[in-house]
Amino acid sequence: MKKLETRVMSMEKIAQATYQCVIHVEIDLLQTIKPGQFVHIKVGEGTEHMLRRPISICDLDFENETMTLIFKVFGQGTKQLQTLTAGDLIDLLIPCGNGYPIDEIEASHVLLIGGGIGVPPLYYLGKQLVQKGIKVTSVLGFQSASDVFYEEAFKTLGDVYVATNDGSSGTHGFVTDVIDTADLSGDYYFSCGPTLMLQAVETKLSDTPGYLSLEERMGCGIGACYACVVKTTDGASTKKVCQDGPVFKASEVQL
Amino acid sequence: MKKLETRVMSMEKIAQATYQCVIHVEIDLLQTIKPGQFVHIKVGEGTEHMLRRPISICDLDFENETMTLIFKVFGQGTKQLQTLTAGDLIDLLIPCGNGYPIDEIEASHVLLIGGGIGVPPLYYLGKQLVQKGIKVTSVLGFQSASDVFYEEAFKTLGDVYVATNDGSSGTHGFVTDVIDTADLSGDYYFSCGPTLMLQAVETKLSDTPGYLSLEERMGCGIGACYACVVKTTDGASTKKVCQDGPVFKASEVQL
Amino acid sequence: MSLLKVDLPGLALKNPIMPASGCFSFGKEYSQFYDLSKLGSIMVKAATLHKRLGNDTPRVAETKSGMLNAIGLQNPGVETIIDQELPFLASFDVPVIANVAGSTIEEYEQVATALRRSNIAAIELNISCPNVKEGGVQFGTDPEIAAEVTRRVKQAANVPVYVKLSPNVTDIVAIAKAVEVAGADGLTMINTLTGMAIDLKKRRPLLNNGVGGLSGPAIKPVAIRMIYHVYEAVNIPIIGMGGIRSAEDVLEFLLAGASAVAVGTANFENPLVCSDIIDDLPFVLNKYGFDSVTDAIGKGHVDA
Amino acid sequence: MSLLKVDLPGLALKNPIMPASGCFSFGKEYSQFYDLSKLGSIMVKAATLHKRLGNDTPRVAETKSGMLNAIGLQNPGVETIIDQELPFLASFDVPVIANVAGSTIEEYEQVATALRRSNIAAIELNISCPNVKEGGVQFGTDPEIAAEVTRRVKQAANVPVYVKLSPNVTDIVAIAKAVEVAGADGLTMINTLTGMAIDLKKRRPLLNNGVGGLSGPAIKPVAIRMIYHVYEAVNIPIIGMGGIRSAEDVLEFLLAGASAVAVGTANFENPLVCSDIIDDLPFVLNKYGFDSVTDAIGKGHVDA
Ligand SMILES: Cc1cc2nc3c(=O)[nH]c(=O)nc-3n(C[C@H](O)[C@H](O)[C@H](O)COP(=O)(O)OP(=O)(O)OC[C@H]3O[C@@H](n4cnc5c(N)ncnc54)[C@H](O)[C@@H]3O)c2cc1C
Ligand SMILES: Cc1cc2nc3c(=O)[nH]c(=O)nc-3n(C[C@H](O)[C@H](O)[C@H](O)COP(=O)(O)OP(=O)(O)OC[C@H]3O[C@@H](n4cnc5c(N)ncnc54)[C@H](O)[C@@H]3O)c2cc1C
Ligand SMILES: Cc1cc2nc3c(=O)[nH]c(=O)nc-3n(C[C@H](O)[C@H](O)[C@H](O)COP(=O)(O)O)c2cc1C
Ligand SMILES: Cc1cc2nc3c(=O)[nH]c(=O)nc-3n(C[C@H](O)[C@H](O)[C@H](O)COP(=O)(O)O)c2cc1C
Ligand code: FES
Ligand code: FES
Repeated sequence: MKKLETRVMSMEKIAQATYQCVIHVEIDLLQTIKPGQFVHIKVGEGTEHMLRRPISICDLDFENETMTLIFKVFGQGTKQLQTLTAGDLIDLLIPCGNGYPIDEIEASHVLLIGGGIGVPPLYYLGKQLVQKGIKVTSVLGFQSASDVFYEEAFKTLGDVYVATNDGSSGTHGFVTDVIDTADLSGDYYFSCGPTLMLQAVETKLSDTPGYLSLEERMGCGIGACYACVVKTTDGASTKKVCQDGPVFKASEVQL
Repeated sequence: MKKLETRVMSMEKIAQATYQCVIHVEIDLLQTIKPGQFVHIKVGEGTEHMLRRPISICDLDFENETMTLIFKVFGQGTKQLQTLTAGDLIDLLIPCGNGYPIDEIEASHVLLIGGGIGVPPLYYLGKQLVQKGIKVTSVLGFQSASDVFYEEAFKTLGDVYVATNDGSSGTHGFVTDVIDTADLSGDYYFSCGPTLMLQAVETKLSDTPGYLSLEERMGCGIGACYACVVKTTDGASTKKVCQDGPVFKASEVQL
Repeated sequence: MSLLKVDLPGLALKNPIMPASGCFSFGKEYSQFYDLSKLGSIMVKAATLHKRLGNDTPRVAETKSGMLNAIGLQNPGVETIIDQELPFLASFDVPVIANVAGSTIEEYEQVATALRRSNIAAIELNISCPNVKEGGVQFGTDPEIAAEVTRRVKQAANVPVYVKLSPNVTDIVAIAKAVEVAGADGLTMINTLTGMAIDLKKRRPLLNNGVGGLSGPAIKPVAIRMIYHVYEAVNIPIIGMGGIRSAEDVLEFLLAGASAVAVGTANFENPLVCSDIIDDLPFVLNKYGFDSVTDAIGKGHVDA
Repeated sequence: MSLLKVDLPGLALKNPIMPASGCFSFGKEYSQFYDLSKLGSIMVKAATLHKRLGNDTPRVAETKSGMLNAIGLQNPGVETIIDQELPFLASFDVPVIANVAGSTIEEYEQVATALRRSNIAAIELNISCPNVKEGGVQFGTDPEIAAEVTRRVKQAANVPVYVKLSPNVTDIVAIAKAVEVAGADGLTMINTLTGMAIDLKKRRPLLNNGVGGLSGPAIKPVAIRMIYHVYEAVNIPIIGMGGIRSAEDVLEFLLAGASAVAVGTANFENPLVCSDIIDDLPFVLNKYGFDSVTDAIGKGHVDA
């Protein structure tokens, strides 16, 4: 991991309050990044925001030496990040966390299950899986049609099912409703999204081995402050989301 | 006085760490401004800097509807102001303070005595005096040749004497040395600069009626917080630099 | 907007927003920016018995997301305030809260007595000003002395008395309870935290007075914590303050247990801040699902 | 650079910069960013007798120019720390300061005793952690109890003991003097201010623990004030902390009376901050006319 000051190449609105930010990253560094890892971003230059913001890595482009992030404007930090434009400097810790263990699994068909801002990290993961010859089916959940993004991008990887809470696009309901109605299954699943969604997914797919990407409020982002812990299944110890995660085996942690 | 969000037209370095900033101000407002008044500027958008920065109005351009400020990068606030460029928004309280009482004085020859960042407010004052047919002689003090600015501009108003502490430009020494060596005198003097300089000027020109523009650390900038007081000569009461000043009759206040 | 109304002892507030004492003088300067009748109330600058010139300058310093001040209670004395400052405010439809300060218990009493002939709606008893050497702060750090001042001022005053608490104490709940028992009609909190900045060039404290009071967004978490705990311990209303600069901040104070709030330092950043907050507050209440200001008070407590 | 050297009890520091306890774990993570041998010292995370899992999450919240934390002393227990964490640090040329915490005086003693078999250079006695319900903070707010813990830990320890003071007190000078008399070799100050933030959507305190410790630039003026006053009252050295993020900040602490400083929250903003400050400090000392770190200590006092 390193602290990197680099340039924003573009900032584009791709859905309601949702922005795609492309950032220049040199090839040597890009090559060390695994799907599921995140960057920890400094907001502004002064002291107002002392904590960085964790954002998942959504895609890498080795040819153009760029990295893509997708984030939703949620509070003051993401609001300020959104004002960055091409040419502006951005200060990152990169790469953070462990990522999905794609080299360790044996699978022929994998389900990607993402909710809202949990969708972005699944995209680069899906690309890598497809490259390994693994079939990918994506289930993407959003609040509403205006929140949907990257549906077309995921279609280049395999089948895509969209669910919206209000039914304005795709299936009316949650990602778990899609799994039911479309009767989806795979050898493995990878999921990222709000805790309630992850719990529902874990319950629904309790027979399938899976990996979850968790969110927790962070301090350091590198494993030094113990802010971002999650209890292990036995309750006897904790793991750090920023360092041991954000990706965990579903059976490993308490949600 | 009003709170104004307006646009920066240009930001230009004119001497060592010294910047000239031209700002759009509508004609109606420009017409209410008197020489010696200042603006109180918000630094950045967030909470890091809760106090505004007072900067004197250096010049007005009625035709182009602009106001010119000149400031030195001193600490964090002015450092950040300096990063503004054409098109950026700037948030001002305008106009603040009382200004020089040019309509109340009877004079045929006036000395303008400025030191460092005390020079800017004297420029628009000088222009106004000249317009009233009053002869103006300017004495401008700086640290060093690299700090000198607006020497040519003041020459359009009348005679100009420059003093530098290290002798790298003009007279070697202080503005008071120039007054001695050039044997300058006038019916009135107007002075703005560091307190030590003002004291020396007041002592040297004790027989000439004069007006001083003072600096004090400010909170509100509008007379409501009592941060910026200066004692009256009798020591029995105080005046507020932001509201009763920044310009005071030399005999009125204790330096 | 009736959803903003709050009724407190002596104060029928049309909304819960008021400028904090010392940050708004006696209102005249801010009346250039908006109609003061818009405000819920106005907490005017501290009054002592006699005129005070205050501390030498510098009196303020900026700190990160905050500021230090050591004005030193400069004011023209209570009689002059009544005769020359308060009449201006009488022309607005807004209840005035007078801030009473002193170096001795007697002085507090005398100021409160003098104010009987004014048209103020309430007294804010400032037992917590950290910038006056002779007295002031001790009154706010000892529960018994705080109670005694409260009792005496209650007797002298003809309007409700709100006691302003100092945050520079180990146990603010003990002080709050003591002044409640002594008859306080309400509490205002918090005053400034004692702080200092050092001038690296001059090699001495930046403020001439040495220490000063820290205010602004930097101290908001301390204010919220103290209000939260005091709310659970007393039955009198709290007017909250410390770092407020937005309607969201106001809601946070209401949830912590404040019934109304005061805005201090943020007036310097934005002279229109109180007016802006009053405009925004209905929308923010609505956004977070509250029907009214009173509906939100204390709702951040886990058992609320 | 010999101009940065400072000698303190048990600590021959090559420079006065060290990470603050709890913000640097046991160093491993930050060793990815720079060579830890560069540091003056390292204050490692709090150790209790047995393993602790700490509080439930959320454990941190951002505030203006600061943050709140309620980690709750999560640590693997002193024995595991000695066996599994400290050996890594032994490979660097840097003295280690262990942070000792506990819920009872006995626990403090036991942790200090256990540490006799480690190679630490000093103990930081954490009587001021605000995030543990059973104990912790009371030890830091009563001068007599603070003195008693200090005495007992001094007896148990085989290295110098620095007592970490809580800022959440009415009179920090009284506590400082009490622990000095009880045998403290030095002081470290300040720990965090107790604060709270409320989640407007969830209508409850944002941190699961309710209150948390406020740190970062927001609290610097409070730290400077307390160090300034304590420096005038005691004869043992002070390691200062609270909001430091630049070499200028360090100089301000030195002028206030600190002999060395620790950097906490700023490590999260910039993991290289300690290294950057060490690089900058000689230039800043020079800019303000100081020959060395020791030349600057206490020089902000008006009579210095
Ligand atoms: C490993 C990880 C990966 C993430 N990836 C993405 C992503 O790809 N796209 C995206 O839009 N969002 C992502 N998030 C969530 C994102 O970090 C938060 O939405 C963001 O930090 C909110 O910051 P703010 O300043 O807008 O909100 P504020 O509420 O102003 O933030 C205040 C503080 O709370 C923290 N915080 C608030 N919400 C969250 C949250 N949900 N998770 C963690 N910290 C939070 C902030 O980091 C900050 O410290 C990720 C979170 C984690 C932990
Ligand atoms: C009426 C008036 C007119 C002024 N006009 C000019 C001008 O035309 N050009 C110019 O370059 N400077 C001018 N100054 C000085 C200018 O305001 C300060 O240099 C500036 O505020 C420093 O801010 P900073 O953030 O860079 O410094 P910092 O030291 O970071 O500022 C910290 C705080 O101290 C205050 N402060 C620091 N130095 C001064 C000072 N000398 N006077 C008042 N407050 C100070 C700041 O306003 C701020 O609140 C004027 C000051 C006053 C009072
Ligand atoms: C410049 C200044 C002057 C103040 N004067 C007084 C005062 O006279 N009486 C008083 O009770 N509080 C005084 N205060 C404290 C404020 O009323 C308020 O309690 C404190 O600043 C916290 O609120 P804030 O963070 O919104 O400023 C003063 C504060 C400032 C900044
Ligand atoms: C996340 C976090 C964890 C902390 N843990 C400890 C701790 O275990 N022991 C301790 O004595 N202080 C602890 N502190 C307090 C710091 O050591 C320091 O005293 C305080 O944060 C002020 O310094 P700062 O403003 O530079 O952060 C912790 C602070 C933070 C932010
Ligand atoms: S954020 Fe610090 S340990 Fe994870
Ligand atoms: S700055 Fe507030 S009265 Fe002058």
